[in-house]
Amino acid sequence: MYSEQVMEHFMNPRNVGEIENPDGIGHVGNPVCGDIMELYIKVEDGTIVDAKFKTFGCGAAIATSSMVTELVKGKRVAEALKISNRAVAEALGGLPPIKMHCSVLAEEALKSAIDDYLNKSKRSENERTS
Amino acid sequence: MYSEQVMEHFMNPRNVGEIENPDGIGHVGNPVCGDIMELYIKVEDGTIVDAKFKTFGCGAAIATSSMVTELVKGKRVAEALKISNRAVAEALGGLPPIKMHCSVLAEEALKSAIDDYLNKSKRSENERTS
Amino acid sequence: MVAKKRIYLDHAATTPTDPEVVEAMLPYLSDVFGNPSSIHSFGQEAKSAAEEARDKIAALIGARCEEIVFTGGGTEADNFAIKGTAYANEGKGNHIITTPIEHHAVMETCKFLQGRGFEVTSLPVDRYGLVDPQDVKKAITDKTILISVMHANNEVGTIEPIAEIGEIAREAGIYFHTDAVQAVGHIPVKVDELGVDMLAMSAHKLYGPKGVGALYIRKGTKLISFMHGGEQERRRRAGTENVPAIVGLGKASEIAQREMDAEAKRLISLRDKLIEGLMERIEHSHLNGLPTRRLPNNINVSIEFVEGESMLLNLDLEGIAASTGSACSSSSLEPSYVLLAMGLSHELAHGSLRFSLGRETTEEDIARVLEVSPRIIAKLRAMSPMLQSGT
Amino acid sequence: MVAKKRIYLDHAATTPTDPEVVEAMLPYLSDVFGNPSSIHSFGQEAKSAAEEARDKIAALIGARCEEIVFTGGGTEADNFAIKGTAYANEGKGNHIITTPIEHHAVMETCKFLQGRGFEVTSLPVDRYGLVDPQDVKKAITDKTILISVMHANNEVGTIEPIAEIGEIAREAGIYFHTDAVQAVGHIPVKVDELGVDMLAMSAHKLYGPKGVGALYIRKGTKLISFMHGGEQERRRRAGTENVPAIVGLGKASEIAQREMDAEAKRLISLRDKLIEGLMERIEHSHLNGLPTRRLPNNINVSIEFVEGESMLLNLDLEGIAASTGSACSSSSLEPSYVLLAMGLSHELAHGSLRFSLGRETTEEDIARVLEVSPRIIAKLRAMSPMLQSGT
Ligand SMILES: Cc1ncc(COP(=O)(O)O)c(C=O)c1O
Ligand SMILES: Cc1ncc(COP(=O)(O)O)c(C=O)c1O
Repeated sequence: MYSEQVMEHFMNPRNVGEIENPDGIGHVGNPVCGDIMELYIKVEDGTIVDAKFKTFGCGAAIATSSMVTELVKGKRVAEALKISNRAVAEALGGLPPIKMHCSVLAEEALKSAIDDYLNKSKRSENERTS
Repeated sequence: MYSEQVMEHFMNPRNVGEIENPDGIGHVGNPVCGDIMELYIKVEDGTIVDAKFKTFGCGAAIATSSMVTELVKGKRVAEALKISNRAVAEALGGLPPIKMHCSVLAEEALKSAIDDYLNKSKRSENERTS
Repeated sequence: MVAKKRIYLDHAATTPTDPEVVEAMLPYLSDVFGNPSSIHSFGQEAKSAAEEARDKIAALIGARCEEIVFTGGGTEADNFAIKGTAYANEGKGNHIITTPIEHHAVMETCKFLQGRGFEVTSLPVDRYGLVDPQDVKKAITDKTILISVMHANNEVGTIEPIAEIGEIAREAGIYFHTDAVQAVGHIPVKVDELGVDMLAMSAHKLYGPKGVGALYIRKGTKLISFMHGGEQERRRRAGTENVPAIVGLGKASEIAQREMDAEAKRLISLRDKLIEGLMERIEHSHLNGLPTRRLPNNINVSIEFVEGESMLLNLDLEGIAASTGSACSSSSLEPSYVLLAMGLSHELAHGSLRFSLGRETTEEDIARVLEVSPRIIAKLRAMSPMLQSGT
Repeated sequence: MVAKKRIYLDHAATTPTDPEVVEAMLPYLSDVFGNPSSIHSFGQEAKSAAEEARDKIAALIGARCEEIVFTGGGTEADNFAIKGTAYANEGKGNHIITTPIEHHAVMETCKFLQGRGFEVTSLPVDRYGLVDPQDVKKAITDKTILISVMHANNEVGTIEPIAEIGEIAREAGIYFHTDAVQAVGHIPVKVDELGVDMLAMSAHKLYGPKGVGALYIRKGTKLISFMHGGEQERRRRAGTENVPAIVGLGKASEIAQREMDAEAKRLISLRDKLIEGLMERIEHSHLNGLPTRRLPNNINVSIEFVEGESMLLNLDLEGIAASTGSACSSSSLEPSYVLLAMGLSHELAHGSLRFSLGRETTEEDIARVLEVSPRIIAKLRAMSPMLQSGT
């Protein structure tokens, strides 16, 4: 059903866990659809220096979470925003059609974490300038 | 499908053929239903001394023809009239339900031959008495 | 009884499963027995096997694998195609065009729909059982939603002008289904050349197992499920996949593709020998169906003055298995509706005999039929009231 | 990967075909391959074999052999029963009573009819998945023509009060169908004790082959054919009989009748060990379905904070095959509608795990599941955002 890469990331997920005092948190999904992802990022000088996740979901949900955290680490925030769900799926050697929504969820989790980071930094900028 | 007795009579039918100058002929069935029987009887002093048949039809049609000619030989005409289709079927060890109509046909062929004989003898009686 | 070699000449009724096919099926009964819907390895192994089989079947008929849906046999494939398109296209119309020589699976399905608001036109056929494509064209109305014409007739072997009808259907924008149960694996059948939207096949007619068939459904064809339930076969046919049988159908398709041409040539030669031999040796006998545009393995003759079942039984006692009309109809009392539709008299319909040859059939088998048949027929004719002495 | 003994605990999805059954089937693939409708010896031999099988199946469920109709599986038997009675009794009414925990084969068939003029009442079930016979009684209207309640649920194993519902149906003079696909061969099923008019079964759930099932139809029940075509099965089900599979179903029934009692006892002991072990070893785990009035081989638990598929995949990598909800629904994204109907939250439905034991299951297998599962669950819980650290 799943590619080797999916299974590898599923069995040995990278970056599991939470980041203390993260710069951004993304929280997407809900128990109704059966997938919940939490994605944490640490940003320094506009570069994502660390990313971690916690996921409740199927094999593809876990593998895409793992892959997306790998893909963003070391990327500039602006670049990271361009990571599409297809890119995540492709990096995993493809996903069964019925599981493509997991890659969408991973993309959304990332976007949501970055949004959170951008909002926070805007706020602190505002605080500083005011 | 058929009992051993049916197969035996089918393979070795008794009394096949015609009787020259028969005392009665029965002709029943038609090509539409797929069975045609001709039954010939020879009667002496009210006793059926010979019976022969010709049949176009399935295995059961041939076997019941053969059996009915066997059953009537040596019987008084009045007795022969009492031979039912069930008796023919039973004498053959039974027939598949779908083939019971063949035994009916055999009974009808016999009745028809006896009718023919009775009509003829009435006529000749009439001729004699008139 | 003396042990004779039994000669099976009823391949149109069913074929023995090829030993290679049995071999291919066995692992899927006991070892790789998983349910293809299961995500664990037992299930996924079974699933791959079924998908591999699907590829082989698609290759045989020139289809794409997503266009093949497995069924429980030819009858189900026909029911699915006809009821499925009828119900899905009710909005467009309620008229179905078919023929009077279809297998029961098509005919009874159409009758069922006829009782439920659909109108069915049954086209004429000529004395060879041939449908005229122009008759199809003329029968089309603005309510027509489906044309169903069989590829090759199971009783008389006549091959219908499917490609011509396909063109007419395509022009008119009407779905076209063909029951190719007797054709697939025996003569070349390519869905695009034929221009069909749906095509039914059954494994046990091509040395595959019983209880499995397939419906080819051209991409884009609008039809609803016949078997409702689980989401198997991309939601088109519910029910746990019969993996061993599907694998068997795949293997049978592969073998057929490999051997069809040579085998057809061999069978045509045997077929024509048997036809000529019977015509020569038996007076008052007639070939039914087209002489050449017929299935390579089909011989159907009518023997005057004798009835079919009594010939069959005698042949059976000689170890020769044949048929009179369709195997299905031989338990009924009606003579073959196919032969009647072709204009034969009831007598000739009742006196029909079908020999259908197969892979195991040899020259010796044909010789034996030619030796035995005249004797049997003479014996039965001697009993027949329809033949006046001396005829 | 290291070769481990693979442990199959998904017998509710499908069972391996018993070697004795395979043995019984083999001769009917290649040697006795005739079409039972043929009158020659090849056909008649096949026919006797099928009739012998019919006797065995009838014996298993306490029916008369004429009341058994072979089908292509459980799904077809359900479609046949429901559509067949619906269409045949339209004159009387258009109301069908069923439950929200039926297998797709029943549920989707009812939905199809709902779209075609029938009304369907779906009864409530309690948190164990039990139907209350009084609810059936209350749902009956003067338009009710059919009640369909499954015998034992395929996901949670709960055994329904069929005999009680049968009495209510009989009193009301309404046909009663039960999908006994998961029950037959596993627990005693006798049609007269249950008071059912129709009962569906499927061979591959009782160590028989895939692609064959049967519908019990009580004498006198008014229903029309589902599969239209030839005159097989006394004109009730068209299509060439799948003789090898039918013989397999017969043999499987014979074995089940012989071994059911002892096997059920053995499985109940293993089942309860596994349930207790899981409850003990895994915090925040819950048994789904009735604790005792459940199938001898069914264990269904919900594990909080983790999702089913990820547990399945991990178990599979350890060589253990299980399921989360019905095998059919595991390819969809919806959580089990059965568990939702029982009132479980989406989270618990997504976190369900079914182990279904079988003849090959040993004490060691259970021990291994109990050893492996807590480890897997702990690993997944460590990843779960639903479990706050320290919970
Ligand atoms: C032309 C044709 N269509 C359909 C069928 C039905 O196929 P099956 O017996 O596999 O259901 C047959 C054979 O019985 C056939 O010859
Ligand atoms: C309760 C129930 N009904 C019906 C079916 C359908 O049976 P089959 O897969 O043989 O069509 C199944 C199994 O899939 C089942 O568990």
